[in-house]
Amino acid sequence: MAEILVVAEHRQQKLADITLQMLSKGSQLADQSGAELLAVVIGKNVDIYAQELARWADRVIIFKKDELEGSLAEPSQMMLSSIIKQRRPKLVLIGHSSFGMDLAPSLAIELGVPVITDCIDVTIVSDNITVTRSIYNGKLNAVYTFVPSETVIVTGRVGEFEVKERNLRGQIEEIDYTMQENIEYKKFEGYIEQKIGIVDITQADIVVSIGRGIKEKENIEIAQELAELLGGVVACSRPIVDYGWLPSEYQVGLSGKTVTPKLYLALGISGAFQHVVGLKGSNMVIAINKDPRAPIFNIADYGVVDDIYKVVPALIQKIRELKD
Amino acid sequence: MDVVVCIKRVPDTADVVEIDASGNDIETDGLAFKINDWDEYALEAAVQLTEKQGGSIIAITVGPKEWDDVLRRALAIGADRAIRIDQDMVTADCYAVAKVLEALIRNLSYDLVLFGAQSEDFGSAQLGVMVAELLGIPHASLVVSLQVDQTTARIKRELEAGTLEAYAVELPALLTIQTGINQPRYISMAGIKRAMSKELQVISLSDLDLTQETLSPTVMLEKLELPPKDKKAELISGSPEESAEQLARILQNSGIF
Amino acid sequence: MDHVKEALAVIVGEEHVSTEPEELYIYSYDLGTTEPRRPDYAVAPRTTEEVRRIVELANQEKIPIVPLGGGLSLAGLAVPLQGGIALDLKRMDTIIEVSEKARYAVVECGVSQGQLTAYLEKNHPNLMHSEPGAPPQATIAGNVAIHGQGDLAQPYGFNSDMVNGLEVVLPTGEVCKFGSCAVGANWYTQHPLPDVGLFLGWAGTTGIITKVSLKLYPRKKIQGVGQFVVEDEELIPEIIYRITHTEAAHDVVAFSQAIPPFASGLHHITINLSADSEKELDFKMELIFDDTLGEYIRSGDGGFLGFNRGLQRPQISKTADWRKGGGFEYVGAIMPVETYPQCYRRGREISERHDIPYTVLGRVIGMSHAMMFSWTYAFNRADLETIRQAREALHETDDLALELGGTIWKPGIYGQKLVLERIDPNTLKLMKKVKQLLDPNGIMNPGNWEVS
Amino acid sequence: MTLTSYKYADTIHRCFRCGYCKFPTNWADVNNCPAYARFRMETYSCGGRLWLIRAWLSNEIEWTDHLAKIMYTCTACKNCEEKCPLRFNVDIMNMITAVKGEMVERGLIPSQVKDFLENIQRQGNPYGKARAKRGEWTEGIEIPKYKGQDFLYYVGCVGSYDTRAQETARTLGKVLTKAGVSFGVLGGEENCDGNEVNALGEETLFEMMAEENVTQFKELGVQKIVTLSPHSYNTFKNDYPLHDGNFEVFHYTQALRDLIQGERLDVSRGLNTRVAYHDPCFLGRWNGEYDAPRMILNAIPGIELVELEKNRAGALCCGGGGGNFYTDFLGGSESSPARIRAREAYDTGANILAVACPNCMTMLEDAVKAEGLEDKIDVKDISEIVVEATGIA
Repeated sequence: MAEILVVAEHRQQKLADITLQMLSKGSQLADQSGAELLAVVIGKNVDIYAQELARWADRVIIFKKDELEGSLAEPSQMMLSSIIKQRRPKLVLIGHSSFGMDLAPSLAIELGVPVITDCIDVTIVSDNITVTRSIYNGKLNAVYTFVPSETVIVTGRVGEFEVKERNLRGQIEEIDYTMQENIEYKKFEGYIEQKIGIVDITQADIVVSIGRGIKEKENIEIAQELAELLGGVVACSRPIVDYGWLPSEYQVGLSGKTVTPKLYLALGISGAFQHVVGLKGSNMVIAINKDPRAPIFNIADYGVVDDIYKVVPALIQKIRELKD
Repeated sequence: MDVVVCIKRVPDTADVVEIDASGNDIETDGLAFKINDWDEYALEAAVQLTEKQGGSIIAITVGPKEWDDVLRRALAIGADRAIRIDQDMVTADCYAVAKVLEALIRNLSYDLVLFGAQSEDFGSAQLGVMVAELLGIPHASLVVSLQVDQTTARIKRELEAGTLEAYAVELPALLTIQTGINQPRYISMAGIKRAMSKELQVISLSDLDLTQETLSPTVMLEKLELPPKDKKAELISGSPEESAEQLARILQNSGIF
Repeated sequence: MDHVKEALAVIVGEEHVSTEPEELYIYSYDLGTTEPRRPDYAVAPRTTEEVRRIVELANQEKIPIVPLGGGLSLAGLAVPLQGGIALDLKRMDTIIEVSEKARYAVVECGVSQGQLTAYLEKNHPNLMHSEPGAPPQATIAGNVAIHGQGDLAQPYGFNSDMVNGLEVVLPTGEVCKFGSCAVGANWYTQHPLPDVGLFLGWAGTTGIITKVSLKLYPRKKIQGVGQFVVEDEELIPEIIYRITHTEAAHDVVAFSQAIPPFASGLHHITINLSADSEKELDFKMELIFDDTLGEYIRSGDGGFLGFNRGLQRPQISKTADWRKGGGFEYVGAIMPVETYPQCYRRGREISERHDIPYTVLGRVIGMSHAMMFSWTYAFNRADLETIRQAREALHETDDLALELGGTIWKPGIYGQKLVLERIDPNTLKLMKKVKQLLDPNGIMNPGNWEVS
Repeated sequence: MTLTSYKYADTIHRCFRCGYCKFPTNWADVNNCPAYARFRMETYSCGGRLWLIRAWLSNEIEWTDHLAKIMYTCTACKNCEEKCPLRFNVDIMNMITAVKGEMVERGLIPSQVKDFLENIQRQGNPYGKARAKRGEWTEGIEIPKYKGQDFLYYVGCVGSYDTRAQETARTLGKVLTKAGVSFGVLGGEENCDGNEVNALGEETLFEMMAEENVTQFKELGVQKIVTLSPHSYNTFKNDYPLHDGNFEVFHYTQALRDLIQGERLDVSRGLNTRVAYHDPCFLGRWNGEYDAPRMILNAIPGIELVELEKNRAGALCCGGGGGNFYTDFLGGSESSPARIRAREAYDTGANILAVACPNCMTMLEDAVKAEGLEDKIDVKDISEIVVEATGIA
C-alpha cells in the first residue's frame, strides 16, 4: 500500500505543534488517496512520543538514539534516507521549521527526489500531488506540481494546517539503526534560552504590538502609553528586535513568542506570516497601518488605514475620555 | 578566510505585484529590482569576517546580464571579485540552480559559503542547504551569530519561540544567514562607482561543463494566483479622530476597558 | 542599563538622561582651557522636584553633581572634575513672573540672559535687567551663582546684589526659599530676614539654585554709547572717579587691546547713557562730555570719539576667533580702580610674553567702588601649544591680581587655591563649617572650593 | 577620512560653542535650532555637532549610531549660519553635510537614512513607492504634460506621493491653468530633484540625479521651471548650474506674485480671515525670499496677515528639512519643532497657518492635530488660499 511519511519534530521533551499539523494534513491526504500514514521520530528518548503519534499514524517508526542532541538534521537525514529508500513513500511531509529547513533540502538531494518547501496547501488528486506556496510576502500564491517521481518531499508552513484530533492506534515499531559515522563536523553546544523579561507577553490579556511602521525607537513610548492605559503590555515584530529597539523576549512570531490575548493591537505591523503565526490565538485583532494592502488586514478583525501617529494619540485621548 | 557568498536579484515588491498575461510570472514592467535582503546580511557577515581576519570574498549569482547590478553592489559592499553564471533561471527550480552553483563553487577556494536564509520573492529557504549537500560539506541554516577561527565556525541558529542553538561546525562549511545577525551598511553611490573597476567575471554553463539537459526541472510552476481573502478586516474609515473614536467604542463594547 | 541611569530615567524621562559617549564628551568640556573630565551621566531636568529627586539619588549613591546653565564660565566651573552627573538646567526655562511696579522678575534657573532681555523688550519695555557681556545663552541663575555683573553694574553693583530671593535645592535634597518668598507669595526682597544666603559665589558647591528673583531697573527710551580715549593709562582712575560722580552714566568700561593695531596702546572708555528725552540726553551728554571730560579734551590728553545711539549687543565670542581657533579664557578679578594702570601694563606684558594679542578691560562697579577686570587670552583649540600658553598666562594673571591687591572673580581651580592660601584662617574655618553642614557627602561640584 | 583630510580641517575647531546658533533673531528662547529644541542636550545644538565632528575625525570618540543620529537630526534649516557671529559661519552647513558624506561613504548611517537613500536609488523617491506611480497625483484633473510649454511645473517627491501634498500640487496646477500660464508637468517621467539627497551627504548620488535631470530638461527644451517645493527650487537654482543646468527657476510663490501683480490672476474676491505665514527654510534663509509669499497674502482683500513672533530669518524650522520629514528623528514629542511651531502659530490668533512648502505642510498639519488645534487653526498652502480668493471651484 502507498505510504505518506510524516517526520515528527520535537525539542526538549516536547512534540512540536507543527508535527500535529503535518500529521493532521498527512492523515487527511492518506484517507483521500487510500494511503497509510507513517510517522517517523528520531532522537533521544523518543519512545515517549510513540503513543501520541500513533493516534494519527497507522505506523510509528522510532529511531531511539539517546546520544543525539540538538536539532538533529544530519542524523535524521541518515535515518530518514535509509527508511525512505526502503519503504518508498510517495509523499514525505516535514514542517517548514528551523528543523525542516535544515533537513529537507539536503535529504532531497541525497535521495535525488523533488522537494517543495514552505507549502500552505497540499492536495492529491488521482495520484498527482499539487502544492500551493505563498510568495512575494503573501501577495501571491503559486501552484506547483512535480515531475513524476516515486517519492516527493513537501515541507509545510507552520500554523497553516489545522490540527484535527484522531484516535487511531497505529502500530509502533522501533528500529535499531547503527550510525555509520559519528558526526564530528557539526557539534551541538547547547540551547540558548531567551532571557525571561520583566514582562511575560505570553501571559498578557492585552498586547499592543509594534512593527517597522513605528519608525523611531523613541516612539515606542506612545505604544507603551496605550498599553498602560489598557492594562496591557507592549510587544513587537521582528524588525524592532533586529534594530535593537526592544529585547527579543518582546517579539511575537515564529522565532519569538506565541501570544493568546483578548486583544492584539498591531501598530505599524505589515503582517508577515512569521509574525502572524504568533498571534493566531488572539481573541480580537485590530490593526492600524498606513498601507491598505498590508497582509495584517487579512487576519485582523478591525483595521484602520492611517498613520499610527495620528490615530494612536487620538485613541489614547478617546479612551481616557470614555474611562472618565 | 576565503568566503563565497551567493546572492540573488529580486523585484522590489513593497508596493504591488501583479500577475502577467502568461499567468505564471509577475508583471515586471515598472518594477525596480534589488539585492535580496537576506543576501545583504550574508555579504555584511562576510565583510565583517574578512575585515577582522583577512581573506577574500567572491560573490556569485546565476542570472542574465541585468543581474550584474547586484554583483556590483556586492563588490561595493566588499566582495573582492564577482562571478555571474550567465543563465536566466528565475523560474527554474532550486535543484537546477543548486547544481549550477555547485559546479562553480566546487572549483573555487573557500572556507565558508554563505547564502541568505531565504529570498524575498519565492522564499523557499532551500537553495543553500541543497548546495551544501551537493558539495558534501557541513551546513547550518538560519544563522544569527557567527564567529570563525582557523578550522571551526561557532554559530548560533535561530529556532522557534526565542530559542537559539549553538554549534561548532568544521570548515569548510555552508551557512545560511538570517536577518538580525548584523546591520548591513549603506552602500554609497560613490562606492558602487568605485566597485566598477573590480573584477566581474561572466561564465556560461558550458564553462562549467553543464548542459541544459542536466538542468531539467524536478518541479513545475503551474500558475500564479491571488490569495483568497478568507477573512478581511472590517475597515474603519474617517479622520484619525473619528477612527480613534470608533476603535475606542469597539474596545469599550468588548469589555477591554 | 545601570541602576543609576535607570533611576535617573524614572525621574527625568529616558530622553533627558544620557550615558552615550557623545553627551559625555560634550559635557566634559567647558569652553576655556580646563582639561576635560567626563561625567558619568548627562541629565537635563525640567522641574525643581526632579532636581530634588536627583540630589536625593546622588546622596544615596554618593555621586557628584555638577550643575550648569549656559556652561559659559570658561574657568572650568562646570567641568565635572570628579565625574558624576552633569546637570544641564537649561530646560528649566520659564519666566515665572515679572512685577512691573515692584521691578523684579522671578525666573527658573535655566532662563537665559537673552531670553529675559527679549521677554522684557516685548512685554515690559520700561524695564531691564543688568545683562552681562556673556553670550545670551548665559543664564540668570548661573550668573548670580558666580557673583556676575552686567551693564547696570556701575549704578547698581553686582548682579548677585540684585537678588530678591532664591529657591535652592540643598545638597541634602531639601528645597528652601530665601527672602520674602520664604514667608509669603511675593519675591520682592531678600531682606530683612536673618541672612542665610550661602549660595551666591559658591559656584554650585552649596546647592542648586532653581529659582531667582532678580531686580529690574528702569529702561529709558534712548540708549547710546559715548567713547572717550586717552593715551596715558595713569589718567583712567581719575576720569572714572569724575564720571561716576555725575551719576549720569549707566555703564562705564575702560579697555585697551591689541586689535585693531592702530588703536593698540590707547585707552578707551565707553560710557553708556540712557534718557527718556532728547533734553535729558543733551543734559547728560553735556554733564559728562563737556563739564566733566572737557578739560582732558582741551588739554589734548583725551579725545571724544563720538556718541552712537542704540546699544550693540555683546559680541564677546568674536574674541574666540582672534587666533582663528574657537577659544579664549580670561581672568576676571575685582580690583581697586586705582590699579588700572598697573593692571594694563602688567597684563599687556603677560600677553606679549605668551605671544597672545592683549586685551585688558575693566568695568566699573558701583560708584567707583571697584572694577571688574578681565585679561583675556585667546587660543587656538586645534593648537595645544597656544592652549598651554594661554593657561600659563592665566595663572600668571591670577597671581598678578592678588599681588595688586585684588580678588579673583569666579576663579578656576588654580585661582581658588591661591585665594584659599591667602584667606583669613577664621573665614576659611567658617567656610569649612558651612560646606560640611550643607553638603555632608561632598557631592556638590566637588573639586571646587575644596575647603575641607 | 581623518581630520587632516577633512575639507574644513582649518575651520572646524573655530566654533567656540557660545550658543548664538540656538537663538532666533530676538533671543526669545534657545529653541530655534530644531534638533536642540527637541532634545535639549548640548550635543544636538550646532556647536555640539561641530565639536563632535572634530572629536570623531580626530579619533577622540568612535562612530556610534547615536553620533550618526545627532548629525542627521540637523534639518539644514540654516538658523545657525544666520546667527553665528564668527566669520566661518558661511561654512557651517557644509561642515555638517561633509561629515554626513563621510558617514555615507563609510556606510555608517542610521537605518532610516539608509532606507531613504536606498528607496531613492531604487524607486527615485524616499517613500519606496513604485516609480511608475509618480504621476498618479494628476489623476482626476486636467493637467498638461510638458511638451515645450513656457514653464515646466516641477512637483517633487512630496507633492507626487504624499496624499495631502498631492492636493496642493493639484491646486497649484489649477491656479496656473486659471492664470493662463503655459506650462506642463512630467508626471511619471519626473525624477527626484535630489535636494535632500545632497543634504544627507550622498553627493555622488545627487550628482547623478542632477545630471540626469539636467539632461532630461534640456532634451525637452525646458528653459523656465516653476517648483511646488522650495527644496526643488533651492537645488535647481543653486546646485544645478554646477552641473550645466542653467534654467530660470521660480518658486511658485514668486510666479503667483508676478501673476497677481501683472493682473493675470484676479484675487479680488478675497478672503476674510487672519493668516500667519510660516517661512520655509529653503525659501527664506537659504534663498532670501521672504517677501513674495507675503505680497501674495497682502494682495488678497480681507486677509489680515499677522507675523509669527519668530519670522523671516528668525523663523523656526518645521523640523522636516534634511530628510527629517521622512526619517522623523525629531517627531514624537511636544518638543518636536513642528508642534512648537503649531503652538506659536496658534498664539498669533490666526485662523490659517499659511505654508509655501509641501514638507512644511505635512509636518505642520500633523503637528496641529497632535496639539489638538485642528478646530482652531487650519494649515493651508498659499496656492490653496489663492484658489479660494480667485473663486475657482
